[in-house]
Amino acid sequence: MITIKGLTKKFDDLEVLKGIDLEVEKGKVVVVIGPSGSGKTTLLRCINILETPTSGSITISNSQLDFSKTVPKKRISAFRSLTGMVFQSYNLFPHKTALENVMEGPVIVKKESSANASRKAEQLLSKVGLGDKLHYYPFQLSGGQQQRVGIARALAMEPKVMLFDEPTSALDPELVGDVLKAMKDLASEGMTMVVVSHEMRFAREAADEVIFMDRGIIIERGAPEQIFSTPKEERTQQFLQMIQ
Amino acid sequence: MITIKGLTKKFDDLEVLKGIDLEVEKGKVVVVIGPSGSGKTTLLRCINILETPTSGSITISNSQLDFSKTVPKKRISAFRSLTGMVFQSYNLFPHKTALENVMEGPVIVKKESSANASRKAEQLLSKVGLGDKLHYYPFQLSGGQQQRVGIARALAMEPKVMLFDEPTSALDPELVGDVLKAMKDLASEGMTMVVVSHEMRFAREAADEVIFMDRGIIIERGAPEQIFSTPKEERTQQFLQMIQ
Amino acid sequence: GTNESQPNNEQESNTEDNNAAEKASENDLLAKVKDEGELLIGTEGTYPPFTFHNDKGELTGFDVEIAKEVADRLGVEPVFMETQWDAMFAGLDAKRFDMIANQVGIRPDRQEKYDFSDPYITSAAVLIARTDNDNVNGFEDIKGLQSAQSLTSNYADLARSYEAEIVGVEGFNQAIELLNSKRVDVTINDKLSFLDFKKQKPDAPVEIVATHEDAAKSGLMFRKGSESLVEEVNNALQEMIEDGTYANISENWFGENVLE
Amino acid sequence: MKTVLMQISLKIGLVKMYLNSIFTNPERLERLTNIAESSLLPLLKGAIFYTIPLTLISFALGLTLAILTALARLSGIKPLEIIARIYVSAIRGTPLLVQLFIIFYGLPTVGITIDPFPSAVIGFSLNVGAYASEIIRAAIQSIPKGQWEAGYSIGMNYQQALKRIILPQASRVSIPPLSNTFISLVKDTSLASMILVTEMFRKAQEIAATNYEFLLLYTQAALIYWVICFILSIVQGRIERRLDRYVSK
Amino acid sequence: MKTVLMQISLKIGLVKMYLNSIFTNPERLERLTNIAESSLLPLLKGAIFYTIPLTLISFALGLTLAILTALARLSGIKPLEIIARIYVSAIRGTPLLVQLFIIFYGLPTVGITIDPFPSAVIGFSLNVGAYASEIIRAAIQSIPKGQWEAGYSIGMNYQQALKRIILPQASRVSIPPLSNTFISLVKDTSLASMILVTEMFRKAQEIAATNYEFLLLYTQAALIYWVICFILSIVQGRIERRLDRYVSK
Ligand SMILES: Nc1ncnc2c1ncn2[C@@H]1O[C@H](COP(=O)(O)OP(=O)(O)OP(=O)(O)O)[C@@H](O)[C@H]1O
Ligand SMILES: Nc1ncnc2c1ncn2[C@@H]1O[C@H](COP(=O)(O)OP(=O)(O)OP(=O)(O)O)[C@@H](O)[C@H]1O
Ligand SMILES: [Mg+2]
Ligand SMILES: [Mg+2]
Repeated sequence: MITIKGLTKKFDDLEVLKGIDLEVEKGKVVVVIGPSGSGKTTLLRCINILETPTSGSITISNSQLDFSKTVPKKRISAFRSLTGMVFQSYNLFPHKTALENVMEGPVIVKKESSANASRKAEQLLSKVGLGDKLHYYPFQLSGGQQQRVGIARALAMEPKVMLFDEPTSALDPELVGDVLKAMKDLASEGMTMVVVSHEMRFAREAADEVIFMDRGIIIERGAPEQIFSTPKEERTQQFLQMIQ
Repeated sequence: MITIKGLTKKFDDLEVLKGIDLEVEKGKVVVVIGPSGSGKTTLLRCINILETPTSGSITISNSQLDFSKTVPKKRISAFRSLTGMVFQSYNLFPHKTALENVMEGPVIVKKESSANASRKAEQLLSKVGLGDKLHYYPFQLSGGQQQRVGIARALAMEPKVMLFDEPTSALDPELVGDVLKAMKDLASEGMTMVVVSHEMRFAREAADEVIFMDRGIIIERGAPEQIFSTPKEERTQQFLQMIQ
Repeated sequence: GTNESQPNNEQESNTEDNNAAEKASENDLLAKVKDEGELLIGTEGTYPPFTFHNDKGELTGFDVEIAKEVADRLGVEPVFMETQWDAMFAGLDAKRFDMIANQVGIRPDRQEKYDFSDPYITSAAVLIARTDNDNVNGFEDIKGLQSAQSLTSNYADLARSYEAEIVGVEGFNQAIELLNSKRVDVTINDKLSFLDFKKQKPDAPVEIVATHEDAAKSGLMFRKGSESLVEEVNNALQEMIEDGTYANISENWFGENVLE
Repeated sequence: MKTVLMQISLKIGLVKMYLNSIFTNPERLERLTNIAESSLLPLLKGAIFYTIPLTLISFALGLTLAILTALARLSGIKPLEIIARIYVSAIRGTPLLVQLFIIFYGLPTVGITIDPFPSAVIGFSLNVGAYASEIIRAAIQSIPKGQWEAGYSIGMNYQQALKRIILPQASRVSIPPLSNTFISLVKDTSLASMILVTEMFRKAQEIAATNYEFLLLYTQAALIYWVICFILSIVQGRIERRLDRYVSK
Repeated sequence: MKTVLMQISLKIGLVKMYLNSIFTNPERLERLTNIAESSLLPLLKGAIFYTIPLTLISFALGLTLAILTALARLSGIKPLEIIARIYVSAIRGTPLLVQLFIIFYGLPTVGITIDPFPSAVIGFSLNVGAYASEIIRAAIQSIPKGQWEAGYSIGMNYQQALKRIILPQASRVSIPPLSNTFISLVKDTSLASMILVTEMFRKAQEIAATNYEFLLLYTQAALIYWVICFILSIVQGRIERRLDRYVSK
């Protein structure tokens, strides 16, 4: 589903991604871990083209973008619609209700009829357990509820791949569960997912593969049990000790 | 060291603290846990008198404030100086360097000489491992470093009791360790501490007692092992399941 | 008690004292002027050749010299204070000035609120149009045309009497500016001001089309109740006319005697 | 200290005397009330037919211009940025009166003659455009980058994100400073009198020119301005509350 | 469409002709340069002796008043709040010109006579005080409550927290809008000519009155204002950068 080859990203002189190669098969869930500043967020943002990579290529489904050439804006838009992004800080639209947040993409970008979009948005919000909060504004929702609206908003665009950037790290401990449940449900429905998260429970229960990144490269990858219990690389060991 | 009796706090009609009785002996470390909205922050803020309790009394060392009467402003200032507060969001003064943040209280409130205060501030910052960051502004420091400046700032006023409100919950996982270490050092030096935190490691290693709060009352209290492994109350069990 | 009422009494008596002083000066402005040795004179300072600043930046002009001479004869120092037209009236009301020397036309509506000296100048009203405008040859032709006039001037009434459409302006300068920019067709204005303007800008494409036989008289203007001062000023003016000083000043600015 | 107090009590005494003299001098009082009464209608007409339309039209056009200028400043396209900067600097750096003079009396000398009312609209719009563009720029910049990115991530392009996500939020932030500009504009329209627009202040001057009660007429005009501004600030409050509905208090 | 284009090209033609006529008519050109040269010094004198001191003094006093007013608004003490509100509303709601008139020509009728320059300072200070108080109030409110609490928690009282913690941070937020007010003030000082202060704009009027080159003189004055405002905006930039040193870019 996703194939990334030789992806690099520089901010001025700072090389944040130093040649990432990654493949994710359709329906698989990949969890990315690594210390702060290692480039996890930048990797996700490059896949969503919120940052333009410096070089390398990304293929999703059958669309390929090659960043050694300049890519036209039109193609970026089309490519972006293949992925849905869920942000650490939710980034809901504060001036729109939960329902309006989810409808916004279908109505404005896909030009769906308002009635259609509303019906679909309702279904999606019910699915993430918010069927009774349709007309609440973000400020009236808890962090966990906001994050689930964020997931529904991304899903409404029917992406092929969902990207999550530390979706639960801003949440109170007892609100984390609901969001993880919504993500697990999604995984079990066969969605392809790339998740940056340090939630061990989620990685253990839902991930097909765990990737450890440090300083812009992928150090190690493997099944969750393997990485967590018998990591091969020393840096992975050190890191896991720190956070456990 | 601290004796709290029948402490209640209402916001308009909402009773957030419903009669808290609590004693903390000199040199002991108490960790407070409980679901979001249970009143943990409000309790700390009442001890620091950032909120004026509705009724009840608080005694620290030999000073007592009785909130059934109105308390004069002068006494609040004096009483507040018995406690030092460390905030979840650090609340450092962004326009002052680490050193200046720590010096501010001694110089402005205690009228200490600038030279004296600077020497002491340097010592405190070295103690929390920031001897080499004296002249950094908060924005130039990581979250963990900022929080340690916050601890030094509170210590500079030589309080009898230190209050911590989720001091590590805004931190990246690998930055948590340094802050917890600074707190453990403080505990081992015999500081009396009240800590709101869900960091099990800290509670296990440093707490003399764990208190579980829910909906404005103390449900259960006991040694850390007892609370974490064999909680008596059903609500405590449920909560511990959620966050573990 | 008694202690509290003490300052109260003091205040009242004080107010009364001042009350009396105030009344005295009100009733006898002349005494006040002589007392302080200063005559406060309001003027625009932007209305050549009557009141304006010369190359060196000094305030001068026909009205200014007349006022200076008057002050001399009263034995006091003239102090000129410059401001805009509307502020000039407000300033007189507010006792910021004792007198206004600014070519103020003597008119019944003004006399309702203010006192005037005897007239010290008579000026003809002229009809001014652009040189390229052949349709205007006399006052009769301005019916229905747009005429730029100061609303407070006698010329506005004159323009109205010939059924011109009035466009209100701040003063002479603005009227000429509007005429130049073809925003109005004509203006009826003071002959002497226009001559001065032509002297400055000889190639300006505007000219006098006709001169009106009715002439307007201007006087120095005072607050109501300044009788004693007005009387003294009138005396001074009369003296100036009799001993030839007036004629001198007039010749100097206009090359002729402009009294009548 | 004592002399200061005495002086103050003296002044208070004088104020009393003055007010007494007006209210016990029936002729003066009657004259003033008569003038005030008879001038109210012309002043209101000036406000309704000129001051208010001039304000509304200029503000609407100015706001459009301001948004375009703000976007030009933020576009990252150097020539656009520079043009926007020069425009804002020139307008903010020179007195409005001079701008009006140049438009009305200056342009005709180069062959462009514009009527008074449109001249005023042009002058005021350019002015509002410059001041408000800085406000709008700041407001747009105050919206977290994450909002743009959330818009992009659901497939929006620049225009869509701007229109649907950013401007609605920026408008909330910019209402208080914009209403400052609006209120200033209401009063600045009095300068239109200098280019022959017979708005309210001009009416006051005209009336005072016949009865010489400048202070009275100006005060009366000031009160009407105040009423207009007061109504505006109520409207401002309403709009703010409406836009605040999605923010916890 | 075509006729519009033709008209535009016609206008451009006329502008060219006019400029040509100036630059090919050596007499006219010389006259203008002469006037411009000889009037520069008086204008600069007006700026240096009146415009600039008036601006600086009024701004300093106004700012003090603004801080007090903002604190009154935020004090939670009802009577203080109401007084502050009325003051701000009355000043912002009425034209500056009228305020100056009332101070200079109105107060004497009740026995209080103030000289021109101090009158102007009072008028402008009251004005700056009202406008800037809203800016400062907003800036103070924009500082997170946690900053007050951090101050209190290390034992500060209200005054100490305000002075050491809140105002220094609020000043950063309020520099751009305050410099708006400052720049407006520079130009508003031209109104002081109405109350006998011979500031720069008055000088321009005086000079133009004798040579009838209003457009030239006003443009010249406008350029000097622009230079002053330009210098101010550079200073503003410096201060902003200084205060921004503790914020990541
Ligand atoms: N827009 C930017 N400009 C310059 N440097 C940037 C930018 N965005 C990120 N960086 C730098 O790139 C590096 C990687 O950042 P990134 O946010 O991808 O790390 P991360 O692994 O997501 O960390 P965290 O766990 O803290 O979220 C960091 O050093 C960061 O400072
Ligand atoms: N200033 C206030 N005004 C009104 N209600 C308040 C205020 N502060 C707190 N509350 C309410 O009091 C209750 C307890 O809040 P508190 O912050 O003490 O909980 P907490 O246990 O610290 O929660 P968390 O784990 O989310 O920090 C909540 O319902 C909260 O909404
Ligand atoms: Mg990240
Ligand atoms: Mg809390």
